[in-house]
Amino acid sequence: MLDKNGIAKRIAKELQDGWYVNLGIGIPTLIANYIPQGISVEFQSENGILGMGPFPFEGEEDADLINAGKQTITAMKGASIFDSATSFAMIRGQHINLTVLGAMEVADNGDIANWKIPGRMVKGMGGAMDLVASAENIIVAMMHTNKRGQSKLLRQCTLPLTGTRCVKKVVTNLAVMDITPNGFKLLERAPGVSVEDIQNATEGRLIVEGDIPEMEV
Amino acid sequence: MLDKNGIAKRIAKELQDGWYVNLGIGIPTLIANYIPQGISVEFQSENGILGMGPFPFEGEEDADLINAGKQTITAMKGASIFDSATSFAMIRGQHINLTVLGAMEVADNGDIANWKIPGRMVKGMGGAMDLVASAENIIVAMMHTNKRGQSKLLRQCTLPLTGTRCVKKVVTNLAVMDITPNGFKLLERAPGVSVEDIQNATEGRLIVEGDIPEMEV
Amino acid sequence: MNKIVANAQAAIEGIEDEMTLMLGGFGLCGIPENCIAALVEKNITGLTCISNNAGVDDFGLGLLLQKRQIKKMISSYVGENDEFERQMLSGELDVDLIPQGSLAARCQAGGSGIPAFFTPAGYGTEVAHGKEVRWFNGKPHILEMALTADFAIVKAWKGDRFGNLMYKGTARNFNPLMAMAGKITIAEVEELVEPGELDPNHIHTPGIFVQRIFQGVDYEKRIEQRTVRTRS
Amino acid sequence: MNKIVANAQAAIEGIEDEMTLMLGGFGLCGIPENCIAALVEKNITGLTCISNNAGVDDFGLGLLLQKRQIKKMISSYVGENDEFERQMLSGELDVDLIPQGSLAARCQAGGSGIPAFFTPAGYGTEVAHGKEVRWFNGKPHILEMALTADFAIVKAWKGDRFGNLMYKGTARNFNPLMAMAGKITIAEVEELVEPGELDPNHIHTPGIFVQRIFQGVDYEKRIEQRTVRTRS
Repeated sequence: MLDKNGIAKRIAKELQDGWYVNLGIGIPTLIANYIPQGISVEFQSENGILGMGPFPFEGEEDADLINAGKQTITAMKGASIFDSATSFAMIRGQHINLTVLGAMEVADNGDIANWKIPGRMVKGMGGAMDLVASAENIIVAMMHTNKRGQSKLLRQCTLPLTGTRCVKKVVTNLAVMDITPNGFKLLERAPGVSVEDIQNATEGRLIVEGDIPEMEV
Repeated sequence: MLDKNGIAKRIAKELQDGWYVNLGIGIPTLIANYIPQGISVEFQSENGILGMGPFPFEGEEDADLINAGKQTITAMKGASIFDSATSFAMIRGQHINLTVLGAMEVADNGDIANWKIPGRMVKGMGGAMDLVASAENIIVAMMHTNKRGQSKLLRQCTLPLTGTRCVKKVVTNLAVMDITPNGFKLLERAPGVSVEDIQNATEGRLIVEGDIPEMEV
Repeated sequence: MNKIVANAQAAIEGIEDEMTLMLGGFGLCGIPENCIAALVEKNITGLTCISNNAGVDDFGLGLLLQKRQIKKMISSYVGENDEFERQMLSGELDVDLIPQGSLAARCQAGGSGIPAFFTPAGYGTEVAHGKEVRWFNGKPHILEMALTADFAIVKAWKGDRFGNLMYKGTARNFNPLMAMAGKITIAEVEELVEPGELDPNHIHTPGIFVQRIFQGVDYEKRIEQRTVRTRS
Repeated sequence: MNKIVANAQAAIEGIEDEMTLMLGGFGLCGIPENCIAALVEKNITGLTCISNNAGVDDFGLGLLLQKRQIKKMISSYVGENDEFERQMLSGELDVDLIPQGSLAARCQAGGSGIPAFFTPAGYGTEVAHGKEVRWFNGKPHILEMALTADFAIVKAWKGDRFGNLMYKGTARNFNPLMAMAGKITIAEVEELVEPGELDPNHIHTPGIFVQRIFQGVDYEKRIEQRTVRTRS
């Protein structure tokens, strides 16, 4: 089974040289720590920066340089700054190669719910709806089950949707799956996790074809 | 009767301090030469500059600094440069206080035709359609009649329209007129021009109420 | 052409109860601190505020919330503060949540004379309720309407008396878009400079979009999430 | 991240007959001279060119027209050259004239994932033929569709290997908008600089919109209307 860093590490292997990547808050943010050797990617933050760098050294924080999580950041060489309309032009116009975000629920048709729990305080969707409605390549990074042990990979989302038929791949603590017309197609098992474990933790349709390799992280 | 410079001079008297003004090609361009004392206005050119200044001194022409007429220009202190989408955001968003353009025909309901003569080579509307569709304050500067002596102030335009019900005021070599729901309302006569002269040269409805003063230029 | 006013008090002249305001900023980054303080001081109420976020309890728009001056928030992400949550859950505060990219585009459209446009964001979600759906290029889109405001209040780094503005870093965010969309736009800047000091090629907001400008004082520029790395 | 290609010949690799191109520039100001020369040299034909203007007889897009490489022009103002006029009147050349502001907005929309928007420009004229009309705020508007292109070719002043671009003066015009709207965007620049030399706050086109970049040579930068005043 993977921990959060393991999930991030596995997703980092999907990165390709020259890609522009938008990482959501939570597990996705950790991916920046695991960029494969020899690969150069640029991170976009939807408040308006491309070429986001690591956190600043202590004492070098700049209130005028933050990411979409409102964290102080730095700008890499070759970074650019722009207004929020231009930022979402990049997103909506499909100029971003990969979007990784967390989710509360993912359905086996690619629907995603990650912004609202009825009856609880609703903080808003931020840029998530723009991201999922537009991105051609969306990976969801999340735990396979919620805190009550219930599957987050469903036949149909129960929470209000963030977007429809948009998720392409899901990487959890248990597995890597593609979303296909017939449901979650199991690609890899996490170390020490059996196909049966994954089947038990997946409520949506899970397609298991042939031998499922254990992932290399 | 006014010449082209006289028309420009008369329209310049409409300028108010702090206004942003877009001047079309031809007579409107001349207005920049007659800005009243004590008044400060900024000229916008729709290719992407605000704060357009006079032509450069010989030898100081910059191929990267032109106006919408493709003429070399200068930039005033406080000028700004922007892309064409932002430029037309200013126009469409009604941030420009006054637009002055030439016309082939104006109808007494404010319709304007100034871009196309069927059967002749059509050069295109450039920014004219955006300007007339959006501007709240449009003055047409033109001769009252065409080269064949026919009125250019009509009951209805005969040429393909550039925009509908948009012109607010017309200044010609003969007269100043507002466009009202009932037609051209005569406000001023050009020096030495009688009301009858204007009536004879106007095919559209002309409203003459009370004494019509001779304009001061 | 001189748009300079003395201070925030003079700048907000004419803002009245029940008006709609746009306020620039993302989180606490690039917010018009001086004008917010002046609005609190003048106790203008019943405001509809269009702003990506709603501040924190004791800073930014949170200050207006504390004094219940806001009737409605139009935002993409809120609730970083307890008072907001209390007012929202009790129904005192009306909240319209819209996708961040749609918010940005709707402000830009409002300033650009584009009354409506189609976007894929929100299709199939509750954001799409009551909105026209149309397919383009094999994909569903919804029709979103432009936003404008009685007053837009933005914060910039440098500005001149023509109203030309330059922003610094990600403090730019929504500011240039909202500057376009105010019937009257107020800009507070960290530094007022002479016309000509800002390179025309580097001006982010051309002065035509700004009606009033002043040099703000005592900027706190509070950091919401101070994240650092240690030198190794 | 290195998007540098050797020259215009390498940059236009993949442009084929019958493709749709966007070409930046206004008149002869800010046009991609090197790439136009390479397209002439390679004799690619049947092109649909989206460009505000069509050059003059012996410069700019006029060079492609001379060799009859263009099948269709989508522009706002054309006919500064005789060959264009001849081909248009004889029906050899298809010409779609659209308002300049709509052209700019349609390119920007194409690059921004906005498939269509309403604008007042052209209502009641032949530009509106066949287009949906809808009233907003008591005013009629028409629905305009986004434009995209197989390749967008832009000219900038400075650029770096990430594809970041800065334009100079009014040579900016349509270039940043078209840069957004190309499936592949080629930028030719007067000067290639090292990443970091361009201030992130002053970059006009973020590199994400650009796929190929090279330093052009022998820029003529011809002036179409040389107007001067005399020193008195």
